[in-house]
Amino acid sequence: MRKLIGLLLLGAFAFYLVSLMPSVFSPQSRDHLETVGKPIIESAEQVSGSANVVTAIVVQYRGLDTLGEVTVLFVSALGVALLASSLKDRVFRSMFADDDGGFILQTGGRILLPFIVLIGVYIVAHGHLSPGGGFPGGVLIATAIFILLLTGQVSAMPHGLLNLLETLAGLGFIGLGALGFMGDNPSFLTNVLPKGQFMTLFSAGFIPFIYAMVGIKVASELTTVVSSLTEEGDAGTPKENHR
Amino acid sequence: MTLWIVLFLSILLILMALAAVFARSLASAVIILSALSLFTSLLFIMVAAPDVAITEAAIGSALTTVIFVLALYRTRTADRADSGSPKNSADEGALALRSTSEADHA
Amino acid sequence: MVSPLLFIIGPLGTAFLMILLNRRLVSLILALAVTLALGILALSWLPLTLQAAQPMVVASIPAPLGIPLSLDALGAGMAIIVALSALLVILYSSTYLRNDHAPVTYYAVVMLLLMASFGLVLTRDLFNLFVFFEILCISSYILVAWEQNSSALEASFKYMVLGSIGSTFMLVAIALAYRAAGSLAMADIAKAFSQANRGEVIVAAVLFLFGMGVEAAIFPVNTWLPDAHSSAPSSISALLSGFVIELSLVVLFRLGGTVFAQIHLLPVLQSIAIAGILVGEFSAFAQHEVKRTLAYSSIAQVGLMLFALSLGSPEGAQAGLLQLLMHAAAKSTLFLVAGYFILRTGSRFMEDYKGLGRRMPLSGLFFGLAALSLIGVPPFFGFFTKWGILQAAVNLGGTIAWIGITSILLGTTLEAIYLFRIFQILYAKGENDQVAEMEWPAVTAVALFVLVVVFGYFLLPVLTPVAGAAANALTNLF
Amino acid sequence: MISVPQVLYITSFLLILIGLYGVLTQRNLIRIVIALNVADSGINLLLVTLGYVDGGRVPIFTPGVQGAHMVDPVPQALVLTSIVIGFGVTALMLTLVMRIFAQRGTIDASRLRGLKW
Repeated sequence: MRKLIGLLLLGAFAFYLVSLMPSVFSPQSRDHLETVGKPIIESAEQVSGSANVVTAIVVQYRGLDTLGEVTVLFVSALGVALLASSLKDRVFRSMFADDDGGFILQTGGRILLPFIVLIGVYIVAHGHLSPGGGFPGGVLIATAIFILLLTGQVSAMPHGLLNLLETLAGLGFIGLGALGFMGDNPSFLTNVLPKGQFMTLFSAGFIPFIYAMVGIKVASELTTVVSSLTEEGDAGTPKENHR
Repeated sequence: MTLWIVLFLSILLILMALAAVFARSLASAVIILSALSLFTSLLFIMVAAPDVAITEAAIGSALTTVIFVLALYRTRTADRADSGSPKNSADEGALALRSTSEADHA
Repeated sequence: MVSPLLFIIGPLGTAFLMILLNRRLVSLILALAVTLALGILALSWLPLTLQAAQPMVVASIPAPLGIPLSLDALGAGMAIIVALSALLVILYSSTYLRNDHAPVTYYAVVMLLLMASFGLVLTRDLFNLFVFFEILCISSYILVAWEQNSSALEASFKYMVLGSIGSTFMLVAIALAYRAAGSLAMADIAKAFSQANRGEVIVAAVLFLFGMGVEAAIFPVNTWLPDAHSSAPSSISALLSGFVIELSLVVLFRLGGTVFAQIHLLPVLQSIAIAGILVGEFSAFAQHEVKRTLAYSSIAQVGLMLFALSLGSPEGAQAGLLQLLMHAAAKSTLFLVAGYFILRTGSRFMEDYKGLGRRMPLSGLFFGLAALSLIGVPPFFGFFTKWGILQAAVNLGGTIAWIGITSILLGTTLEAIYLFRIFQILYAKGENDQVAEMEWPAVTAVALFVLVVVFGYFLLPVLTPVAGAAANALTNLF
Repeated sequence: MISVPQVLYITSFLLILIGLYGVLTQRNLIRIVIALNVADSGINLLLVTLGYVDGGRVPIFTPGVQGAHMVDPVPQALVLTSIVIGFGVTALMLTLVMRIFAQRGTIDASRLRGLKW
């Protein structure tokens, strides 16, 4: 019976969208955009000073979306840490009961670790020049740390430190945004820092700093998420007092 | 030229989506899902969206797969713990596979 | 005047501080202080917004390029309801959740729920609305799964699946809107949709209706609500039933009135509302657990508000918003008191509360007053709001309006019966051993809610102009 | 001749359909989460192709590139947010699945009382 409802629902959904296909989704003509993207591209250099227009949009034009996105990650990290804190089965202890991933895996991981972190930091720092930015860079740094976790070299993460990094980075993001209130027309997230020379590393005002905050936050949050899912007992909550 | 690449990738994507949702074993479904997200980021490159491609590759295929594997491992090991009988690692794999397939048909 | 962006930065910064300091008492004090401050901020902005809406700009970039925000009478009014009821519920949960294992996380997630609620009401950008809506949903998922027993976990998972399907549909609707308007600002999309061909607007409207409808507990997509509200901690059920679902309903309705104005959704919404009232009341009638009864009654009340809003007339919308305020106070009282009934007797079933009204006199009284107002018994606030809705429906006339009136009256009688049944149990002869009354924070919180419910009539002269200004804010996007 | 955006629109709709069908009919909880991820990929593809201009260039200013032929950057910024939100929801759902399994010993929706629909 459920399969029937599923089919029925999706049939209607598909019929409607297919009937819209020709009129709505005709390919845009080649050389000009009618959307809001066109004025943004033209004003990107002057308003944000960032060569990567997508980064300019993510951090400045639609900065509130990114604030919301960082909050989404923050909430789901809190939720996962909370729910995972009572998963008592010693997952990783049993996984590595007899062998801890072997010598090759461990040394290979240790060699790879600095390079991946380097790439991650590079992507975060060059968010306003080349593709990538706080989110993929942060994820890369977190993946580098997972190598230690997944090869069993580290069993528990320093949750106090991760917790500190995560919240300080969040407060840093809000602080940088609040700088905007100091500018001539005060509003949140205005890019008041000097925009520097276009297309060079030290350009685009506060965008690199905000992306650095986002990178730190994403890296520490994802490490908390994965480590609270792999460590045993109430790993998600620092011991000294109740989270 | 790009049309042919996009056409090929799209057909591949749809087949993978079908495979991911209707795969026989759960483990292969998760692997196909991470491959699907990798090919989606390839498609993003073809559509001149490198930012999105990096993020999709980093979050979609690398990170989501880690969490899926953890979920798979936990639901499988807990299954064995319920059965309560101590197993040495030799036939652990066999039982694990069987219990996964059981979980599908139940 | 302090910038209304504080509605968004305030709770977020507090949540970060709480997790940083990681102390239970500090988090509680921070939570109370911030909700009170935001309530006062909303009150300070209210008189200004009554004359004209206060548009704001993020990152000093004008609307189509940047994200437009605007605080109007509806926004300020909802912000006051959200801030004050959150303040009282946090005060209540300070002792209700005494032996909880992660109190700091609890207060932090409630703060983020508040941030999302304020954001939903402020934003005038479709994708920004989606992001805040997603934060609201995820915080609700976590808070519903808070008790971590198997029924809470399953209820939360079911809620997440429905919510995710809803979000997927909303994103498709946003894609259609961006395609039609080339911009994400609601004003541009409204303009573009008014000229676009009807098929496109209908599909976008139905997708959005489904997406937001899950959270607004509209009839076909609210199967998650009874499980979620009955397995969540009572303070959370009070928040969810108090303002979270109403907020999504109001925001959804504002979109219906402005962005999707071209297609006449009103008759569709009215029939959905009537279905919601009937389904809610009949299923509440058949329940044995106190919180499931209250959850189904919330479905019916949301149906009632949707019916009032979808009458289309200004006095209908005004009566609906006043009903929203009354329901926030009355339903929160019922859930908060039910929380202590469960805490004291250890059972969720109404049969086990024999004589509890006599043994916990204050809670019994509060429960009674709130229930009477919910039914709409004359001296209480509920009577005037329900009467206003019936009045607006009569003035409108038409078959659907009359079907609505009969279903409201039928629903009210059913509501009276099942709430009276609870009274009978509460004041039945039987056990007389003394049961500890609610702790003082809970008593003050519930008492303040009951004040609104009992003396609502005297607040009417103040509330009607605000509700009137909020009602016309529903149909145009300042 | 069929153009790149139309191929991608069809693919994204099919992905969304497959994903939603999987969510509605699969019984294993992890498969429901997998199907949701498939639908998310479909949605992200749909949003990105909205901004595609045939033969458009990557929206990044490098020496010698003017803004004229650039692809529309706004949908790309939206998809960045949507991917992260999708991950947040998936992580939370999978943790719930682990907890449900730890307590009920089964991840088959039809056997879980609360999840019948």
